[in-house]
Amino acid sequence: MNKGEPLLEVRGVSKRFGGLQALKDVDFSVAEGSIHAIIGPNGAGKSTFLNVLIGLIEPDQGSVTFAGEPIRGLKPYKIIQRGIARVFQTPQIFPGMSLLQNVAIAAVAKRDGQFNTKVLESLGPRHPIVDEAGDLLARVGLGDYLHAAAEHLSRGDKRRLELAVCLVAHPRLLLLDEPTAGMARHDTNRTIDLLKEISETGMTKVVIEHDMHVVFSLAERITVLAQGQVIATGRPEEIRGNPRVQEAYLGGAHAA
Amino acid sequence: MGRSPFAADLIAVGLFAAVVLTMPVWIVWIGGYEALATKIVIWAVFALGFDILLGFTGYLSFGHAAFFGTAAYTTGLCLKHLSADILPAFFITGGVSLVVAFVIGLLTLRRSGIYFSILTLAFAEMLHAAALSILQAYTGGDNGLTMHTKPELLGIRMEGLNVFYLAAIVAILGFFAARQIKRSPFGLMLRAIKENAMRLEYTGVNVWAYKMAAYMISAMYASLAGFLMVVLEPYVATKFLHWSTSGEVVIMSVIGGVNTLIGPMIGAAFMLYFENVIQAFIGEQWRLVLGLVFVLIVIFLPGGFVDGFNRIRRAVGLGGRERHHNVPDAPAPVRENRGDRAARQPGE
Amino acid sequence: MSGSLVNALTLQVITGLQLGAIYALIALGLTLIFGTLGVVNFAHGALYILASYAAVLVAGHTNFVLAVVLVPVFLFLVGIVMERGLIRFFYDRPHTDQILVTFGLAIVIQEALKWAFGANNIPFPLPPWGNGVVFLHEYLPFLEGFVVFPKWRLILVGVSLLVVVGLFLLLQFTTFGLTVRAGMREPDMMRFLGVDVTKRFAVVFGLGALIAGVAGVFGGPITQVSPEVGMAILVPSFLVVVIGGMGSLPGALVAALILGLALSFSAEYAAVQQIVVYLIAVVVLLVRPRGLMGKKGVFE
Amino acid sequence: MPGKLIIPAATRRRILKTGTALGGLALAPLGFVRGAWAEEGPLGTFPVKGDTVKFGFCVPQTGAYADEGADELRAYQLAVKHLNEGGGVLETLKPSKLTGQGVLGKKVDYVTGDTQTNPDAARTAAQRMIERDGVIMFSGGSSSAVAIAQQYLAQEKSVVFMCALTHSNDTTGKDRRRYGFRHFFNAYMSGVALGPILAEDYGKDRRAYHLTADYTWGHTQYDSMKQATEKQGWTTVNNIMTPLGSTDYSQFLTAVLNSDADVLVLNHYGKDMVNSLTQASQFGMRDIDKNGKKMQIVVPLYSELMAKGAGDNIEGVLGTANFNEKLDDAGSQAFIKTFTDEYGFPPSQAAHTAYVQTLLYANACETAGTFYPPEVIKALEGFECEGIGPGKALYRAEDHQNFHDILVVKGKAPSERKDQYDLLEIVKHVPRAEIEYPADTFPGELGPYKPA
Repeated sequence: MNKGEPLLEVRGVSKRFGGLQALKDVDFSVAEGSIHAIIGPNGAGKSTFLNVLIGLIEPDQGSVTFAGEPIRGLKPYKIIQRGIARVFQTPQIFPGMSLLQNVAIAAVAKRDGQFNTKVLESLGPRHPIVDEAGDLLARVGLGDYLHAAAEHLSRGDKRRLELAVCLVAHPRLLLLDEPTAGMARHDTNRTIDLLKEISETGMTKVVIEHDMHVVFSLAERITVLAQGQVIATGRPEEIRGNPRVQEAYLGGAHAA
Repeated sequence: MGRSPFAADLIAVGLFAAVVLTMPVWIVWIGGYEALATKIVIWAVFALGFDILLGFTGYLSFGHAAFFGTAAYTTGLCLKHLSADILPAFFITGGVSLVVAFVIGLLTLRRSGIYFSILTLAFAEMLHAAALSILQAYTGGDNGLTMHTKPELLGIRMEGLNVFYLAAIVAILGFFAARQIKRSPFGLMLRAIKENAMRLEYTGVNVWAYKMAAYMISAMYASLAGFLMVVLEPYVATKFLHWSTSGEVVIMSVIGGVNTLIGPMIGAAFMLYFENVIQAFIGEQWRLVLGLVFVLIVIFLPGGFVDGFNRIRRAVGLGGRERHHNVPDAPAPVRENRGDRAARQPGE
Repeated sequence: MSGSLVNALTLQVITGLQLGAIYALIALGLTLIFGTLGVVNFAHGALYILASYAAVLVAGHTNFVLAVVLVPVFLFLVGIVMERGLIRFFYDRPHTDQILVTFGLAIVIQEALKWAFGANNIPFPLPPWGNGVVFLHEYLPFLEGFVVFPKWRLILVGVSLLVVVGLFLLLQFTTFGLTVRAGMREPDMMRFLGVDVTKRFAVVFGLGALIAGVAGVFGGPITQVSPEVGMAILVPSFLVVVIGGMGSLPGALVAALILGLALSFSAEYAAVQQIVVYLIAVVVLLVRPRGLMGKKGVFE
Repeated sequence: MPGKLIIPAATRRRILKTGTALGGLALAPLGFVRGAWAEEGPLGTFPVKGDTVKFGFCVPQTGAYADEGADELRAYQLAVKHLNEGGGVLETLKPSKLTGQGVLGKKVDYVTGDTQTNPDAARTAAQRMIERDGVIMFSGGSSSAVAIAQQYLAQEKSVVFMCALTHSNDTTGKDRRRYGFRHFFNAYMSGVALGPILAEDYGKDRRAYHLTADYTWGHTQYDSMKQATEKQGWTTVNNIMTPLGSTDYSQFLTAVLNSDADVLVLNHYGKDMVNSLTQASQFGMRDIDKNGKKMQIVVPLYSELMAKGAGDNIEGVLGTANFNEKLDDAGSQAFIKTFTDEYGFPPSQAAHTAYVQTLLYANACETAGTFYPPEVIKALEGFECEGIGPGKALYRAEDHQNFHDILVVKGKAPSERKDQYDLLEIVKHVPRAEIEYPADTFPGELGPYKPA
């Protein structure tokens, strides 16, 4: 099933917050070019896991390797600069700026790296970066509002904008934290199509998702987390029949 | 990303230059005088630099007097002990200011919001207290740094209109530079800090480096203003380091209109004009009136004078951008909540 | 030698306590208003001095006890008027706007007081029962010889304690207090639950002003009564609030105590005293990003 | 000025025009000879155009010293009235060339400005007066920092500045300026005047603890008091430099109580003085005994307006003053009477010095026969007169400090006061001779009469 070598390799990651064992000895690997979903009941440690990947949280133990190089302990922006992008659960955009500016920021970050001092360059309307941003926004279906302020967008459109912000950097690995949460079915399907479309480019994706419809229409592999531990990893059909997974969800339901 | 930036820019900067350069002429028509014109231009430089920090990145410094004052003292000491020529003073002041800005920035930019504000205030107040007490052998303490020097630039005496034009050139170049920063990729990043620093960090950007850069640039504007102040008048008051000086530049920025570049400069002109010309008409209670004016502006013109101007333009059908707030000081989620709160509150 | 050292230490601790007491009183009101309403009230110092002027007037015409009763009530009303008339329009505005509008208001109050009463101090004589000194050596057996302290300042410490205890009881054991505390922890949730916070907002603001009123009555004879005292006292009080952590009542108390003791113990090195105060602020904020007991995400 | 040759300006101009070619070179060494100026060319705001001449009165209208500023302004307005219409001290000043019909035939007008007790704001305000309003002289101030900043500006702009309230030795010491003149006394004189009285009243075996405002005025006041009291046999136990503008002095007062000192000297002025004095008396320092003697508090420089703020706490506290509304010499009386008639209450020492300074300047213009600043300055330098206060007053040429009798005063008990202005009683007239000191005690440079 693997399309190639693992792009992301996580070994034995643990993280404890006070008395709570958020992650315990998590192993995880994603093959280049695949779509990998992480599912699990609430409080399973899915978001914490993504936060570990991008350096927002430093794990107590374990290693994180991206494209063959260790990235654990690096500053978030350095990790991102190596080719990872993340879509957050609540859309993180630049609310007071236009859609074009939103995407242009990420394009500049891709072009110039973590810091630039290009004060003599003007980002005018015909600037290549602006053009690129415009094209991408059109592709995600926001081509009509290029100059609108991002804060006026609907929640679904904000998420699409955030996706555009991530995509413009052409990341090798895209992390998506519930990309369709709170969306209407129609919007969800559009997002699934969009994600599939990007997959054509061979971009690797890790998706956290509650919506099983989304999970099973997208994912090539699924990892199930419960109480900070990996309880199963495999192809969708394998997971579907796994009794431990059922138990975890039902147990979670009992606990709740 | 305007329509035809280059032409628009030429017009804007040209217009600005024309207004500034002719100030000694027109300020007399409205009851002003030359030294006031120079002071307005100097404070405009200060306020302009302040907008690069507050307006672009949203970081509210309550301690910019630290740079204004340190530069003034450094310049004063150079003029007094080294040479009456302002060039050595210029370079030494620049160097000292860079070091001071770097050190203070290093320590204060680790925090944001009010904690950043208070840290900057604390550093400025420490310098102020030091100038008044342990350093008074050098600073002259409360009496201020006095000197007999008549500053000159390459043999030209720096007084009267000479200082004005020097300050005016600095202001025009400063304005041009600030506009260029605003539309450059670099400036885009600065403004993104204010909008959502977290998103910026997770877009692969070294946010801290940009904050530091903005802080240093802003501090250099403040230092330039402090330098010019002493060139104008070879005297340094401890007031230059006092928190009220920091407060004044905040007030100027807000009543003018934050993040508009031109607004804070208008604010500076208004404040100084009020303090020195209108004051004489009102007499003893002028500060009461200023306080009232100030409160009214904050209540009814949240975007300052520039906002007022835009509202008038909209009213007569010329367009103009709508602005809700002076400073979007919180990240988006918080602001959304605040907006919701307003919507839910009855009777508003 | 050791005896005089004990004497000196005791006096310095007591001095630190009473220096902190007045900052604590003002900081309590500030941080209460901030914690509940999210408003930074830079006019708090002005409320303090307004109370002092009111107290001089009342005490001068009647007696001090009446001032103790009337002035806080007056300030409570002033607070409510201020909240209803001005502050409530600023809940949805950025903190900078709140700071600036209250700062402007502080200038207006200060200048209006100057207009009415002149720029100079007006004398605020102590009531006869508050005058004089307490012979500490009669109460504290470990002191040697002759150690005195002004009675009024000890009264001030007592009043601060009473206010703190009273506020604690109010917040801890009344339904009003329950809502306020919940509001301080999760303002958005309270609104979401449909609790009518608006009315309570005005009361909380009034309460903050009332505490400033108490401070003004008892602090006035010490800090003196002149218009610009409000501004002079605001900066250290605000520093106390920030060091303690914005919106944290116990934090403000601890910070006030630390600041008072720092001032007291650095008195002999007065040249660096101001530097020490701000250095404490810097160190605290660098070590503890949100002050001693601040909450995450508040005002950042 | 008596005994010196005065050539009317017009004549002088004619004489010198003939030799302009040589003038510049030849006259440079003669710079200090009166009347030897090459030309009364434009200098500063000179020449005065039109038939009015403007004075600038720059006083604190906002901030802590606004009340003193207001009193100064009243005195300035009275001075202008007297210059234009006669009356007041014009009738007692000797020698005087004042006519009571303006100055040099021009009606006197004035503009006002706000120093905000802030040197920077004061300079900006003064510049407005000079550049826009063309004042020929400006005066005012209520702090040494402001006065010194203004003096330097005066020198830069070649416009005479007549200091009002400034007590620091620096004003006519290390920061003396050719274009600045001070009538008010200084910290050194306070110390010299107070020393003997303190020894007389409190004994020669006293131990003094000083609290000193941490700025140059405080420092000079402390030095002067220390010197003067130690000369009388006192011991200086300690001195704490307190931050300027403190609101609470308890931490310092605790240290005083903890020491073996039996006198507390408060080298504070204005609000600092009110605060520290009030708080010291709350600490019981006026009621306790130390070393078997009653503890005493000394305030070297009194201000009546501030004394009012200190209420009953000034009772029995010794200090010095430049002027008091109970002085009975003809000059003081003329001023007190006209001031009280005009405003309904007696003047403060700030008002007195402001008034006198305006008159002395105007008289110097009349004496010089011109508004040309170097000539006016020369007319003031070494000018001695009587009738502006007790005894004879001399403007010393070397440092522009005026020397005259000063007063040692004592706070009155509330029961002895006749009205709310009756706060201080005069303990002693200290004659000028006792407080004079050599001009080089505080070295400084006056600077040139004309900018190079």
